[in-house]
Amino acid sequence: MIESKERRREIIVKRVAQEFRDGDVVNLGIGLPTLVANYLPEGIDITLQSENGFVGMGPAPEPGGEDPDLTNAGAQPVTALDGAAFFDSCMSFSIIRGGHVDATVLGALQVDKKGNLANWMIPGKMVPGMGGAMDLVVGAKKVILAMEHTAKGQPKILNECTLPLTAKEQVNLIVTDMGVIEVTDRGLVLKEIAPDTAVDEVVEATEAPLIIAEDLKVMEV
Amino acid sequence: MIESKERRREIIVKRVAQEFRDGDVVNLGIGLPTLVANYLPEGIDITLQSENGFVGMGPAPEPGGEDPDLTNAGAQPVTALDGAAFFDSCMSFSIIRGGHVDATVLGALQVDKKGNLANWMIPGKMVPGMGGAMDLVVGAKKVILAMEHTAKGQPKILNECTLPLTAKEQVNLIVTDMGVIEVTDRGLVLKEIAPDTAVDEVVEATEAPLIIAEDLKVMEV
Amino acid sequence: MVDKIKSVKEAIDLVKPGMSVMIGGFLGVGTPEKLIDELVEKGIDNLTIIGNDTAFPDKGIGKLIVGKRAKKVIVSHIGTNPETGRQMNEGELEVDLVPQGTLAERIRCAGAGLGGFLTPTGLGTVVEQGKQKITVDGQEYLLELPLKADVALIKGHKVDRKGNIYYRKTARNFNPIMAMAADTVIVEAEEIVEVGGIEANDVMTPGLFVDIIVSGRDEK
Amino acid sequence: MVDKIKSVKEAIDLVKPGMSVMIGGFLGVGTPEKLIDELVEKGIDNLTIIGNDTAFPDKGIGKLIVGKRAKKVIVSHIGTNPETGRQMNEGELEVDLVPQGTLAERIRCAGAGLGGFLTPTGLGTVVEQGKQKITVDGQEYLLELPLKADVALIKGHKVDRKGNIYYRKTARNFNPIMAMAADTVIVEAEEIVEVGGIEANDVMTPGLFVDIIVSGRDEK
Repeated sequence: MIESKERRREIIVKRVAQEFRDGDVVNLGIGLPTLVANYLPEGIDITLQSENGFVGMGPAPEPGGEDPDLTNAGAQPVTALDGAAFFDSCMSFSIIRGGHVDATVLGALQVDKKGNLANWMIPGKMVPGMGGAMDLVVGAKKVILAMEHTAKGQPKILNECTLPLTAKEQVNLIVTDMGVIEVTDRGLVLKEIAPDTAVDEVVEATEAPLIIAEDLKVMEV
Repeated sequence: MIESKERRREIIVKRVAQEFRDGDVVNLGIGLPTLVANYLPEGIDITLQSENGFVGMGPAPEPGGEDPDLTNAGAQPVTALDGAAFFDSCMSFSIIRGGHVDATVLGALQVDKKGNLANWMIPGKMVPGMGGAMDLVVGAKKVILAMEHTAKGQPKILNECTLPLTAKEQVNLIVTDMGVIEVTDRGLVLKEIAPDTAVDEVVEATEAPLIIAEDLKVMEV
Repeated sequence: MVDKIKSVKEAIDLVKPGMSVMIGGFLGVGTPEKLIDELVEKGIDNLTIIGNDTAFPDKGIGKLIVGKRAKKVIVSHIGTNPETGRQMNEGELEVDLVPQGTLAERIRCAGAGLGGFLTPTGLGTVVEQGKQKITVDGQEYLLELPLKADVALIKGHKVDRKGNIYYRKTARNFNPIMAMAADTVIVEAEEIVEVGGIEANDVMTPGLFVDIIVSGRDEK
Repeated sequence: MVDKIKSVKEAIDLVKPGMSVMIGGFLGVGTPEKLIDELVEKGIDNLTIIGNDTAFPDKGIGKLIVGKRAKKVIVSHIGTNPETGRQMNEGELEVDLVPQGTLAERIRCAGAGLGGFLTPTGLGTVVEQGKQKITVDGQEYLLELPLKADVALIKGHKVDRKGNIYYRKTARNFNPIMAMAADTVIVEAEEIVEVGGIEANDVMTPGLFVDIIVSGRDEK
């Protein structure tokens, strides 16, 4: 288990960034997933889709260069790269729901052994709405969760989600600060483990049963 | 009954042209309906929708001014007026099917007392396909038939269509060289009669029963 | 040619208490602020508001929430406006949360004259409550229904006098589909241009959808 | 950056006998003629062709019909090409006639990841044969299903190296929706431009849909 919160977050985003192939169209959720774009391996060029209506999203503009008509899905000013394309919300979600997004990276409140995901509400406490998350998780070819392994010491990878679901059986890969877990028909498979982390620690921090891959690797982060 | 075929056709298109209000969006079928645009009353400006993908269709270009990328739905060169807008086939039929076309004018092989229309095929003889006709007849706010009253002396306004239908109970108005017939819940109502034509002649040339309007007028053509 | 240009006041006179109103924008980007300000000021209430979100308390649809003009909102997200959550929890406001893609598609569906569509989004979640499930080729779908409104308030970058609209960057979002799905469509134009001022090939919303054009400029 | 530009021959090498192929165009307007010529010449047959119509014997999809490359066509209209009718009557060609709006919507439906949609078009006609009817709020509809293809052959006016497409006038028609609905999308460009050669705001088909770009110019 890695102590530094900063390093734990870095492990997650660095590892997620290794999942893409050159040319992939990727939608990154607000927060931790957004940082993935900063850690792409050499030679890997991905196109970022932003569900408010464009592909080819670039970084935040220089101060003073903000355009009120050009924001990301969190209403923060961004830029558009050469070759970008703007469109309306219906086309945006045709892209998402039609399977034209290669991967989406999101956070999670809970995920379970079947790949069920809960990340949009806590009844009685927080009901922000699902926004585009339900569409993204169902529509993207690959659903990658970028999340800390536990919350306040409690497991987030459960036998069965207790919070209202975002989508049923759609998660493909869970990348945490402790390892990389693939959702398979057999259950959750621990494929990689974080540096300086023991398998027992991961199993302990996970409520769902973990199948340990025979060729378990150490995350290259 | 008017003898001259030319005059009969003129009566039809002149009368149809009186059906529009200023600003109407209208789709005119290929053939006789196309001519309606030449007879619009003073002060009535309509916008022509062409189902291959634009509104604001203008007349044929001067010889030599043809643009291969600018045709009507019959692949004939046309022009685009100021304020025209081009779009794809899906938007074109969203306009048609979404009720955004005020009126469509089409020809008919047969129409019956319920407003059923047959105009797209004769089994074993002619199967061109329905093109956009089924969508237009269901989607347009008002469906106007522009047709000669009979074909080779045989009635085309029937008790019940015998040819495969284009659409069920969608026709609103039938304009012929003998009169103007409205399709109502009570049946077909002869509202206007062509000049120099007797009511008996119209009834004779019509298989479906006709209700003669109490205030029957002579067509102003 | 029919004159579609009116003042903001004349346009908002068409909105009556209790109506359903679609409002373009995404977290306030691409929202017709002048039309909203007039709605708030005039005190038209009991509205059902359809939009992507309730923006922020001082921006876009958020101002209508803070001004208590809505009895119900149909949106995908309310997290950026704490007042929406408060009114919901107090029972003052009905909130119908719809997945963003389904929301966009339902609006288009109404505009395109369809009776509904099948989507896997929402299967196995609370979204499926009360909805018909239809199986095609062994795959289950939710039947989602069209969503229309009495009035749509949208924002365009350039609008010509026929109502042809050109949007700019991410301010486009829900505006083009809302233009198709309401009985009365009012567009607030950043710039009103003469007919021909937008290339026919570049028109994003054909003017036939638009009933009223108002200027979004300060000098009225 | 992935290089999407190939020769016409390399592109058509991806089309195999028996495949389903969508082809853009409306009576030949906006159809990629070079790609079609190569298909005819190479002798790829047993194709299922999806398009608006079968154009004319010497133009667009018509050339594939005359060249006997199709075992089936899914179109809205065959009246302008007598050879299509002849092959149909002789039992050489299967013809599936679909209302034009339904055809367009079915293609979009596949591209947008929907499982189907409800339409009143075709009710009470032969079009309803074999289809599920669904009643919503007392109104009956036909359930129409998505239509996709192995390959789409489309035509663009300007295409940049990322595959972003700009169409021109009525040559747009079915091209943008077909770009969304096939496993492999090949665009024939009247002009290939550098990235940035089409304004991001004016892109009509985002490049993410496009796999291969070929030049439609004579100098290859």
